[in-house]
Amino acid sequence: MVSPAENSSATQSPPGDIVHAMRDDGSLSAEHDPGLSTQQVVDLYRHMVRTRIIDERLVTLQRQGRIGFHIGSLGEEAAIIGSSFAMGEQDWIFPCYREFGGALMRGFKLQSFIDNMFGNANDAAKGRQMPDHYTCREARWGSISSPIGTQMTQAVGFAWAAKIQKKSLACLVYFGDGSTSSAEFHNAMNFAGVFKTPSVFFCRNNGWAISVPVERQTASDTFAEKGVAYGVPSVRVDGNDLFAVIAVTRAAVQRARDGGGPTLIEALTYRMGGHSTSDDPNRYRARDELEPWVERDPIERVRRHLQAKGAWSDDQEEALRTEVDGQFREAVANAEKTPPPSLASMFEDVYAEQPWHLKEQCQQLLSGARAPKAH
Amino acid sequence: MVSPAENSSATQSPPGDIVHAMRDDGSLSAEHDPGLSTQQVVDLYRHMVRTRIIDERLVTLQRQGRIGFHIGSLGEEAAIIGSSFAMGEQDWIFPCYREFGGALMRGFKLQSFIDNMFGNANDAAKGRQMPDHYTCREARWGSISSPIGTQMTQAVGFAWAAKIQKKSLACLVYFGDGSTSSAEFHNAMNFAGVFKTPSVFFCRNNGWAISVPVERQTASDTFAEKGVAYGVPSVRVDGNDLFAVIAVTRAAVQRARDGGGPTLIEALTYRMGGHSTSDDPNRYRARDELEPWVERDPIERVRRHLQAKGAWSDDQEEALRTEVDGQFREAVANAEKTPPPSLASMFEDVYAEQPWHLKEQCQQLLSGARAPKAH
Amino acid sequence: MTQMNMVQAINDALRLEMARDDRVVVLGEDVGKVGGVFRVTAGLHDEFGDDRVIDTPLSEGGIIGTAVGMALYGLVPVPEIQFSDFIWPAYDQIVSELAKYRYRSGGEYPCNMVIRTPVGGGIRGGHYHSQHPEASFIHHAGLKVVCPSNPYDAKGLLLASIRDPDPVLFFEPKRVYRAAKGDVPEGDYTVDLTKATVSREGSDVTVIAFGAMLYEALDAAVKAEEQGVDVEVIDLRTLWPLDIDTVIESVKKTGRLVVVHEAPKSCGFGGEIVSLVCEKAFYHLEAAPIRVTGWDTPFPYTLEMEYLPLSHRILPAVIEAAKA
Amino acid sequence: MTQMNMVQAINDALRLEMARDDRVVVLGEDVGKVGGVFRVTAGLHDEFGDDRVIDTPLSEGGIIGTAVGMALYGLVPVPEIQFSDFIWPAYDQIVSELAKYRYRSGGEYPCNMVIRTPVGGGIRGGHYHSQHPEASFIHHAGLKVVCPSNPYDAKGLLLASIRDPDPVLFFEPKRVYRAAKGDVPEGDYTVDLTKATVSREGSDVTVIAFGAMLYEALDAAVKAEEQGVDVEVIDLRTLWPLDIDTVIESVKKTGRLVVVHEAPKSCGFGGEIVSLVCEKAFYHLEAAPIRVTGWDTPFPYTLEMEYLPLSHRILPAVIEAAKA
Ligand SMILES: Cc1ncc(C[n+]2csc(CCOP(=O)(O)OP(=O)(O)O)c2C)c(N)n1
Ligand SMILES: Cc1ncc(C[n+]2csc(CCOP(=O)(O)OP(=O)(O)O)c2C)c(N)n1
Ligand SMILES: [Mg+2]
Ligand SMILES: [Mg+2]
Repeated sequence: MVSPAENSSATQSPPGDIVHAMRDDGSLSAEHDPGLSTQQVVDLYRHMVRTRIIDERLVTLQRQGRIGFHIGSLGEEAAIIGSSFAMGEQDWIFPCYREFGGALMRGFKLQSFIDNMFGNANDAAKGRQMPDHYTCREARWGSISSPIGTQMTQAVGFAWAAKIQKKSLACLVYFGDGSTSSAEFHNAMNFAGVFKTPSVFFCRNNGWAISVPVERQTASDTFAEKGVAYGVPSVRVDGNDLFAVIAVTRAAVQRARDGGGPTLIEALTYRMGGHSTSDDPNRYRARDELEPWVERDPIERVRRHLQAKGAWSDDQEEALRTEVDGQFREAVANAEKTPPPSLASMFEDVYAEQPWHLKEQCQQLLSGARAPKAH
Repeated sequence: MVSPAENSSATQSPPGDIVHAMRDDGSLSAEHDPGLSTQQVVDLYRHMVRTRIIDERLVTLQRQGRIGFHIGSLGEEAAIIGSSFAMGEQDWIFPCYREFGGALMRGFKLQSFIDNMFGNANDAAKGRQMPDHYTCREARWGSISSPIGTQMTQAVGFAWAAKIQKKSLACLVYFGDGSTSSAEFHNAMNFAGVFKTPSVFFCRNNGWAISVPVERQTASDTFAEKGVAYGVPSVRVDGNDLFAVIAVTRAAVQRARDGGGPTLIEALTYRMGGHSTSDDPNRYRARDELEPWVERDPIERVRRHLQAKGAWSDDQEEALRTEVDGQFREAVANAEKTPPPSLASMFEDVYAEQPWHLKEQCQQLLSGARAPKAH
Repeated sequence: MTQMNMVQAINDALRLEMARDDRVVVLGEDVGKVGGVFRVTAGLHDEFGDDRVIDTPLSEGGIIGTAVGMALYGLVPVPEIQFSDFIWPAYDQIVSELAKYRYRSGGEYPCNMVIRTPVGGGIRGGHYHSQHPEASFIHHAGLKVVCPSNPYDAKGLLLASIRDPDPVLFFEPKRVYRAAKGDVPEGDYTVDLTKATVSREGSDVTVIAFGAMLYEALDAAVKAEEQGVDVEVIDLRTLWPLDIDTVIESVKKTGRLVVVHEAPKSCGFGGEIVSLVCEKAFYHLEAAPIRVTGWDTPFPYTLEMEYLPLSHRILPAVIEAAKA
Repeated sequence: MTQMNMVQAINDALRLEMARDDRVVVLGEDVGKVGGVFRVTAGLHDEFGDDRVIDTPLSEGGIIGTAVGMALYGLVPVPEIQFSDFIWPAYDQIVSELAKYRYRSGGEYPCNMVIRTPVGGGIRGGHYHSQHPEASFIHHAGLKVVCPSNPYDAKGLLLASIRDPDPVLFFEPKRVYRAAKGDVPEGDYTVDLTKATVSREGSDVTVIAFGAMLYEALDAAVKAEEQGVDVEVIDLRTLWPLDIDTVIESVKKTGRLVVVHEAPKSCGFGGEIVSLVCEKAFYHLEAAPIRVTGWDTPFPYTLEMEYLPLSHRILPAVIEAAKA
């Protein structure tokens, strides 16, 4: 596992080393400064905070038994918000399962997200999948599934299709350190390398795959160097450094759009919470492992940066929290008063047209003991 | 694809370069000389020639319609015989499908091999698999299956089991360049790296996977460098150089037995024939691509070496051919007069004990129209 | 009309549809320059180029996974799996992803694609070049499964499959790739994916078959006729969703059912057909339904003709059903 | 005797057998230090160490592929697949390799191993944490499939499975992991892998169930009794090879059959049972056999209790069968 010590503040780094943009004092090094306006940084900061607040609230809802499950992004906000931000409107993102913050930034409605968390009749996925397994094509954001890694190979196919059709876009795919062990990583990287697809592989190396630490995942020194096996250039970046993440992702996107092929980005970060609401990390990792990462909290670092510039006040922070809380409460209230999907909806979308056997089965359910009296 | 030009005669080579032991004049460089006795070299030469003769005869049998299929090793004899030779008696080999020559050297009986080619009642695989899909546990040699790559992951598990049981052995697995694209390669290499299994990955890079050339298989510069992704050291060797193959395989075996973990060997060679008897390579590759490889024929090179030493004569060559021809003819004659497996044998070995449904099905077949009158 | 075999008819359908619709791409192992190990894609690489007829690395998971991504983009990929026995490394992408995409995304992400793959025994392929894997796909909701028995249907069903908005597994019975010949119209036509066909009418026993075994069923029917049994043979063409009406209508007429397939019996497609008939026409059945199938063993090499449910095994089943 | 739930009983079996036989190794994702996401392997890592209770990289294909290699060596691996929904990346190793090894090598290479994996719905798992995949394994010859319904059977069947020379898929119904409690003997005992058990005797209708649905079948039986229908409930325990004798004996007695399983209906295990009963007891059937199963859709989230074949769906089927 990479400790924050290794993930240190050097800003000039030979290839293979870790790219940083922020210094400890919150200032930026010229080399990797993505050149954002202050307003952009404020917006990004707001997205990161919003992500964290929503995460916290969803955990609470789960503890209260109001939703069934949540899988959060605590500590990984810079990696997620920064990389999603680097993607243009025409670009696509194939998510893993921790990146709702990026989706919201790209236009996914909070209400739709919360409807998914409750699996109600307004959920675009029609209550068919677990919480956090939402869908929002509109935001050029893939549909989420649980099997680890499958989105990587699909993202490569998607990028490849764009290339075949001579459309200029980049397609970014999110995955964790554990996911690099899956067959999908191998297939995706290999096809991307051979066919030079406009792909960005964004590995959130957060140190853990549930209870399994990275040294049980691979014997390679870094995840980035796995690119060698596929002829795919790679870069390691401080994943808790919003600016560095944006810089390296932008470079990869540009290369992809320009026909330069895929890039593998390893973002060094840390899963500060449990794997999901079903997990208790104290069973398998020492509490003090967390501490150094708390000091490098990706949100705190941007706040320090903004405050040093005088661009963010405690009042603004307070107002932001109130605003997000209000939006969240409203979305939850709406979601909770929305009914579950209809029984009949269970039999839709299996095929484009419903075949006879599903019509029959639907009829069977609708005439059964638990069907609503009038339907 | 690697041309023989790149695969040249340099003998001193930095890591990543190609290991050679033989010079063009047939003499050996000190650095990679495995130090064989002349008698050993003669024996190895005999095995290589034997392999080639049997290959030729099997192709003929297939053309005559007497067997259904053959997949040969023309041009890859040094890679196969050299690496199998480097394995000790306690070591194990998990074959791909082109390495019968190695099996015969390790004690697999020619008669058993030919019985397998005919799928008759004496075939240890009981006529259940295609030709070349034999089994010979006795020779510490795995059972052959068609799905590409599956043997790699199994070989790693086998080696790992030995390590868990604190038995000192190495386990070598054969596979082709195309097979490195399979999920199995990824799984096998990754588990071997993480658990430091006593494994030797022997990649026969013969330039082709049926009609697909290596540059369509990977964008990496070499297959050897794929080891980086798994923390597995690797080496490239002239696969048409018997001595170099033995030297690098021995080093890998020694490392494995000593607890040093796995090694990936990329042996540069060339598939001089079609993929199998079902394939016509002239459909997809230029005839003149073959020529430079004919000059570096692995058997010719050892013969030159032996002749330079005065250790091999044309008479010996003639006698060897006669001997192998005779053995082959006899084995074929025996195989052809051996009946096919019994109908009842089809229902054996599905489970250790035959369950009721297979007893019933066997009975059904035995009482059917095509069963022999008396059974 | 031209005389074609199955290989030519499928090739013709691919060429036609690729010319008509530039979203259609073919990918797989050896499908490009060499035109496929069975030559089904011969000539397409020359005609449509490297971007649309693509030799891939050796990874079925990679082929299907990237094809799914292409379909999400809006292309219509037609990947080939060289032998259906090698489809399992792609199984997760097929059953967890491809089959469920439309459903799990509430319709946002349909996947229009066709997986072509040769199936079945009788070509001396042993364990790994002979299997007939329909049951393992029918069980997972969201997939359509097609298996033509002749060149006319092969072309028409393939064109219909490519145009169908749902993912289709297109199983090509390789034993009759060249043996099955027939008149095939030039140009465009489709065969309805929801309709089975009655290959031979009869009144005593219904035999359900598909792919290469259709010919065995027809052969058994001819021999049964000599014994005074009048057999109706149904060629399913599309295995799933099943054309239940054609099946039930026939069984209601004959009262007797024999189902034939090459795959092993246990948890095979035959069990599904028998059970559906029991559900919908139990009181019309005058005899126990019979399955004539591959045995519950791996597919053998030398004895493959004893493994397959050939005419000599179908015939006694038909007679037994008729006489019960 | 101690009161245990399923998780404890399975844990007990593993501990016992690992102590008795040092060839037994446990491997999988999160099985070590944390003791499995369902805590089934809790404590084993402490007791048997890193060499025998192994946290692996995240790759089901790697887990099963290496486990097959271990079995070839002579170890007895007991890999865990975290959820059976994630078994598909290992499907090729299971159906092409593990299932066929003994056969294809003429007996030279048997594979003694047990794949443990939680199955089934009702825990709010949606598509990918709820499936019940027996049919996709039964269809491939060479595998045994076990699914206990209670702690006593779980321990005894797991011990029998580990000692069985053939590969076994051991399906653990996670909905009743903790809910099913019962007396479990300390120490060693096995439950015969060839025998189903009659969980409730009855004379009017035979209901066949297993795993978590057994309790739904029993509940329906109680309610049917109130309507004057006397239901016999069979708990299969070992799904394959099926204990055909117990099934047929019961159907011959009742003349009526209802099969219950969570998996989708089409090409599910229910079709096999119905077809076998038709084969062996057709003329004893007084009513059409009925399947009560999961629907032919992916497994849903919010409506999972409407997807599962619960008591309220079994009961009308039982009554229908009885009244026919
Ligand atoms: C094929 C498959 N196997 C197992 C799981 C169970 N599982 C869910 S998340 C996870 C760990 C993933 O770790 P990583 O890729 O590092 O992502 P992270 O959760 O750290 O973001 C596992 C094992 C799964 N979802 N899919
Ligand atoms: C999973 C799988 N996919 C496809 C095939 C068909 N096939 C057999 S050999 C082969 C090419 C293998 O190439 P390579 O690994 O380079 O080995 P070589 O034949 O050159 O020795 C292919 C595609 C197969 N046997 N298994
Ligand atoms: Mg992680
Ligand atoms: Mg090759």
